[in-house]
Amino acid sequence: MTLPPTAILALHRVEKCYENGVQALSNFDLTVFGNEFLTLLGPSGCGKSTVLRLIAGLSEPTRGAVAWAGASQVDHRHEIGFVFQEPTLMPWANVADNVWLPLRLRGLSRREASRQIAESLSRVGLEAFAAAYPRELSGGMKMRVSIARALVMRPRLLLMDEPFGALDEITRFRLNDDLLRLKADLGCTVVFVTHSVFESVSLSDRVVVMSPRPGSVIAELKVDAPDRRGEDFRVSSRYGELCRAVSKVLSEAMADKEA
Amino acid sequence: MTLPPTAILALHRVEKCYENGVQALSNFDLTVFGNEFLTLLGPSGCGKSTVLRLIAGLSEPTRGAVAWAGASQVDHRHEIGFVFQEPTLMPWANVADNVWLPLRLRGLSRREASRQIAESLSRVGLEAFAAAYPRELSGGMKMRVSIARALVMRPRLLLMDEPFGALDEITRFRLNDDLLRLKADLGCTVVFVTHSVFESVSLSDRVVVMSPRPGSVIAELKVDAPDRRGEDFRVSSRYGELCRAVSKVLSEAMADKEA
Amino acid sequence: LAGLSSPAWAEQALTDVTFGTNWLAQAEHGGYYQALADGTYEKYGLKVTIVPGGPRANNRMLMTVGKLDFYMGGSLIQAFSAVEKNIPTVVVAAHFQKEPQVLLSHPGQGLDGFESLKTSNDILLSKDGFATFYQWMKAEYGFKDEQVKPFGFTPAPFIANPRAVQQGYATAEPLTIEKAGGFKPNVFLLADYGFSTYSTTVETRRELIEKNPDLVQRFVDASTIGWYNYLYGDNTKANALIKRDNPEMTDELIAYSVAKMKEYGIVDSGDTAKLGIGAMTDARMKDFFDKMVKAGLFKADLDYRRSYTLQFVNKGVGLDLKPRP
Amino acid sequence: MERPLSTSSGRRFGKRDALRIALPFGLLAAAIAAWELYVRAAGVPAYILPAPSLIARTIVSDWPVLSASLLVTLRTTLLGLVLALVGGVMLAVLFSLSRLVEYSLYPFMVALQVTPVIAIAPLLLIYLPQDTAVLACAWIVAFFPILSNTMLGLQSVDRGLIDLFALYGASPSEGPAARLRSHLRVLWHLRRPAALPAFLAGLRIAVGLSLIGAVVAEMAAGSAGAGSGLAYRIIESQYRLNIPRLFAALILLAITGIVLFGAVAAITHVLLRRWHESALAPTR
Amino acid sequence: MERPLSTSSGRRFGKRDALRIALPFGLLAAAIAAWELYVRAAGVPAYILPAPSLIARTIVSDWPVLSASLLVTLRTTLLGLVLALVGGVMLAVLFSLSRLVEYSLYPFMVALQVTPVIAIAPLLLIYLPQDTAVLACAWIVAFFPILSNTMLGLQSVDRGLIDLFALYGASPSEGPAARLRSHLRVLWHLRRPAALPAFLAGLRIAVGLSLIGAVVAEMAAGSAGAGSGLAYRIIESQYRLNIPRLFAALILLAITGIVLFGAVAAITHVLLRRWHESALAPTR
Ligand SMILES: Nc1ncnc2c1ncn2[C@@H]1O[C@H](COP(=O)(O)OP(=O)(O)OP(=O)(O)O)[C@@H](O)[C@H]1O
Ligand SMILES: Nc1ncnc2c1ncn2[C@@H]1O[C@H](COP(=O)(O)OP(=O)(O)OP(=O)(O)O)[C@@H](O)[C@H]1O
Ligand SMILES: [Mg+2]
Ligand SMILES: [Mg+2]
Repeated sequence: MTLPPTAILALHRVEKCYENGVQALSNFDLTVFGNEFLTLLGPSGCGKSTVLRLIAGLSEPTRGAVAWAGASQVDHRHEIGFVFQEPTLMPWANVADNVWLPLRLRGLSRREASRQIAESLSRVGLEAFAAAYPRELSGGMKMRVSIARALVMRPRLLLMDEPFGALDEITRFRLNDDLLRLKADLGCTVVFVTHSVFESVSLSDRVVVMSPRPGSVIAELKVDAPDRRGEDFRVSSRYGELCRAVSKVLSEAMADKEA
Repeated sequence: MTLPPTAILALHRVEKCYENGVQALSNFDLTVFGNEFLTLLGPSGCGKSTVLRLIAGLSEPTRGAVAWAGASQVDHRHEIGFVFQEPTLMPWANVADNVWLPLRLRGLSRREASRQIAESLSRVGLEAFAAAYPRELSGGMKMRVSIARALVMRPRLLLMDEPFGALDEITRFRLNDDLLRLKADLGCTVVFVTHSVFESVSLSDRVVVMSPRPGSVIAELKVDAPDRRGEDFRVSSRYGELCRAVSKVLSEAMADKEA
Repeated sequence: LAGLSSPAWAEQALTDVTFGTNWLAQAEHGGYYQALADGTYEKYGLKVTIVPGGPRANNRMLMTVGKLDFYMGGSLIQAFSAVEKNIPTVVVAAHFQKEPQVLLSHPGQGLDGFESLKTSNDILLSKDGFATFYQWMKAEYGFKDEQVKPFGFTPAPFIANPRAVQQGYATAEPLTIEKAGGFKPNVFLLADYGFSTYSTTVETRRELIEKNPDLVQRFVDASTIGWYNYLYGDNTKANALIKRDNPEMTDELIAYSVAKMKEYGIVDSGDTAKLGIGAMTDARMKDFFDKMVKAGLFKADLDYRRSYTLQFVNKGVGLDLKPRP
Repeated sequence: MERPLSTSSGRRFGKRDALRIALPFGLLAAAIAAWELYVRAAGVPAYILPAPSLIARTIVSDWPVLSASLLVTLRTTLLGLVLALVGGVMLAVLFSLSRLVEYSLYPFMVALQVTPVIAIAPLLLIYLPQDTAVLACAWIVAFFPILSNTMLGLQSVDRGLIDLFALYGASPSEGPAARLRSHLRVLWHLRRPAALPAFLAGLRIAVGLSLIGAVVAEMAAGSAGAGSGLAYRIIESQYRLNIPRLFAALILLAITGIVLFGAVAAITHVLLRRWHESALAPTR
Repeated sequence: MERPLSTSSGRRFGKRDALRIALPFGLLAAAIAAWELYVRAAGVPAYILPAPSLIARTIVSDWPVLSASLLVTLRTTLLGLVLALVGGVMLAVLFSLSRLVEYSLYPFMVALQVTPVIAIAPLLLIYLPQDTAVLACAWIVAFFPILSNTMLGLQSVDRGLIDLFALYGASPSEGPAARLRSHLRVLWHLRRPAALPAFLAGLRIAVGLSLIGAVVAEMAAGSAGAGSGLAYRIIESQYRLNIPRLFAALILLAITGIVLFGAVAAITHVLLRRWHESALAPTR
């Protein structure tokens, strides 16, 4: 399989059938291009998390293939940052140690990593809770620790599964902006799952809408807006238009399947 | 302490200090009236979940009191439905058995409860997954099971901690409508936590905005709109006005604290 | 002997009596099984149940606390200990004049004399053996603690190691070892070297002696008669009972044991010629006690005389059953 | 909205399962063959190490004696195990219901557990009838792992679920009786299934121990002679230098233990297969 | 955005802790008093059941003998425990690294566990030097709970965390060496802490068993005389009808066991206090 020149990976006619017989994906095609911000949008249970897991190599397609540009997939594993849908923190480690993990697994000592950990925690507003244990955090705070953990390693490919779902709007917007800035800084690629149509439009270069289970791509929308988006874009009429367009595709997709 | 006539419970000058010294609430005052739909809105970690736990009697205030109209709190416990922020499903039970739980604890056999279970599952669109185990579900599906479990017992007081955060917009709107209909049917009271300003306005009779930790009430907004809200309301200018007002209070609260 | 034919007992209901032995049923218990098998106990108005012991059974304590009526003592050391600990038990008869305890060694390894055993560094002893006769061997012959190795109640280590010495019973181990190891071991009967304890004694509680001396006398007499009959009469029924209680017992081993008991005079030798089987004398008791004091097992001021009574023995019971030579 | 599940029959019998069975048996066969060869080649006498073939022959030829003893031992083992199960679980439940009881009694349980049964067995005989003493020994040895692991399981319940039950399981009325009832409900519906994995791990330890307990009890307190178990056969064979039979008895014990263990493992698999990490096949 | 934590020193020593200590001791004292009273009132002779006061006097008067034996037994126990710890954990780790090894060896481990050590101790004496045989016995008894519970712990890791580690713990290069390295990393950083609670529960079982193992080993294979442990004192006392000393030795064993158990419980508390449900104080 050959990939388009700027692509970094592609899912080709992927089918994923779980052991209990549930078919999560069927005939799923997706190409991820370098340096882009791609959002997956789709009804609950349509296979978005499954797609991210396939990309990360945590799961293998029943049929079809996940192809990487250039080298083998394993090469990429350690360059992937993944914010899982659930916080998945280690209960026995405090917040700072949880964030330390990806660096620790790369051989950095706690001291060597301390600056990066502090930076990452302050990005999500949790400097004061570095010594707290996961069970002492609120739901949103746990998710923020998980985000800090994914960012601390400055990944080349960032997979985020509804990272901001449990956060208030203010924090969310702030993190949205942060994320865009970080992406520009690192020059990384982001594959993002969200349920917020607004978020998908305000963040991404491309929105991929999935059908209900078994999931497949039913629409792709390019968000043609200035690279640096801010409050301006969010109140522009173009923004409203795009949101409505995405919403429409989404509700059509679900209506289709229900019929 | 005396409560206003139609109130069912009130939190009076409540302070909550966790064992590790974190002060989650301070001087928190809140009265919940019968048959109302109350939304708590506030930054992540401000103590919203803590408030719900205090109301449910799962936690006790360090200072202050939770007062119930009429009888003692224990009397109410079994009339409360609670959708926790995390799905908290029993991993050893399948979906239907998880939903059965509240009825089972009231002595209903699986057969006696089967109609109610099926009804509740179909409300969240999971009829087909009655036999699946929690680990076989997607994040949003787990949350929907949790919602079905809270609804199945037809509670008099429904506490919901960000129930729809992990759901796509279409499902979310559908469940929003369902919830309002159910509330009208049952004549129950709802205390609802959300991060979506839109959701808070479109659902509730009253929005209470909390300050960052230690949480206290900084603003209350009455949503004066027709009882039966639908698509119409959501596109009305009054809706937009209210949303903007809530957003403003919220961002002011956070800015205040940060200063 | 006047009571022997008294009809009074026969008419009375039989008295239940339990007798705990100190090992699995074997020919060394033959006298009691004989009395049981041929009806001697019944004739004496006793319905006897023999409770076999075993490597870790605790029949001694069961007799002490009253769960058994009589107990077969192994040596006098426990009897003296009982006095020391104020335990009200008393030896009423001694059916073995010599303890069949032996030490075994490989022939032709420079271990052919008792004193030469001191040159072995692998004397396999049980913990009981170490605590008792070995203390005497140390005091009397100069054996050392360091020579002792634990004995796991199996002769295999002994057979495998030609320099080893092992404890055993004159009536069993030499045969077992000969069959398994293919050689005849040297046998040193401790009794022949001065370990002068009585063995296979009958012990009971002082309270029983005081309350029912008649019962004790009947049990001692009937058992003694059993021993005469077992050794000199037809013992096939007794052996059948032994084999019932211990299905692994073989005719060959029983025959060997009986032969050795006769050969070494375990049951019937010395004082028994005049006093009858079961005989005990104050002189023997004193001799053994003094040796134990010397070995450091007891303090010299212990009133060891309280450990036994001659009230029930030395009456020549059953002497008439012994065939004239 | 969701399409019905196409129910599949689950995992088929695959290469993995075949390996799982073939490997240990293969290795076992190899080990036995090596043992046989060594004994033959080095000419090791039977009283030091009997060859497997000789042991097998002994099992066959002595089957009447051995099987009777096996039954006796098996009876003690199973009775002891059942008692340990009931006792361990009941104590764990009692402790989980009342901290007061736990604080008061747990140290005694520990004392009971650490006191070597072989040392107290002769004493037990003084105070108890023989049958009871034997059972008490088997029980003492096996019950602690069950108690300890069940307690771990009962205490390791997810906090969220505890809250859930505190809410839904609460009784409408108050008072000690109602509180106890709601406690029991939580115990049954929540702590019981949650404790299952740890409890079963305890049971896996306990089956082996109850067998050991039965043997120790037989050695220490059992009757000799006709109605006696494998322990007696072992001692007797040892004493009589019937080493092939000793090994035969040991092998029978080991096989019994493995069968019991296998039964518990099978139960574990069936009970946890659908939900617990430790029993799930690794999915990709 | 968040205000700094006011660090508090955690829970104070409260009523609950006082109760936790007072209750068992109170009950123990009551039990001892009742025992003493019963013995005196009923005039139970010392050779049937010695009074606690007599046992205490015996411990004091026989201290030179008993303490020397205690040291010997303690040494065997601790050595056996350490070996069991190392062996059990290493095997569990090995099994968790390779299914193949697990399938092949686990049945043998089970066989080892279910074979009563008291029955094989004399055999071990034939094949091994005495010291080694004693240690082997103590080891065999104690290692299985550690193996079994550690395996349970290693296998009960949250799936989400396994995925997390599969991602971040993967080596940049491929090949068996790299795979092993990443396996080991997962083991150390993820499975080790996750298995801790179950492992510690196994250890709590194992301390008691290692003491039992040491006593059994001493009884079966230990030396008599000067350098001998408490087991020999028990047998000797039994033979010499020195029942108070027998009880004294048993009490010393029990105390040793409780102290060891307490040490493990304390370690458990320190290690799990901050995060595991089983060690957390119930908060409201
Ligand atoms: N068990 C606990 N122990 C210690 N601190 C806790 C505990 N639970 C919550 N907290 C602290 O209390 C504060 C409020 O928590 P709470 O869960 O009520 O927040 P929230 O408003 O629900 O946040 P979110 O929107 O993120 O869910 C947080 O700062 C948190 O760190
Ligand atoms: N481990 C599993 N075993 C069996 N079925 C699974 C498993 N994981 C997911 N599924 C099924 O696969 C489908 C897709 O799941 P996935 O988690 O990818 O959905 P999603 O799009 O992320 O949904 P959500 O928005 O609710 O998180 C679901 O129908 C779910 O039931
Ligand atoms: Mg998902
Ligand atoms: Mg919350």
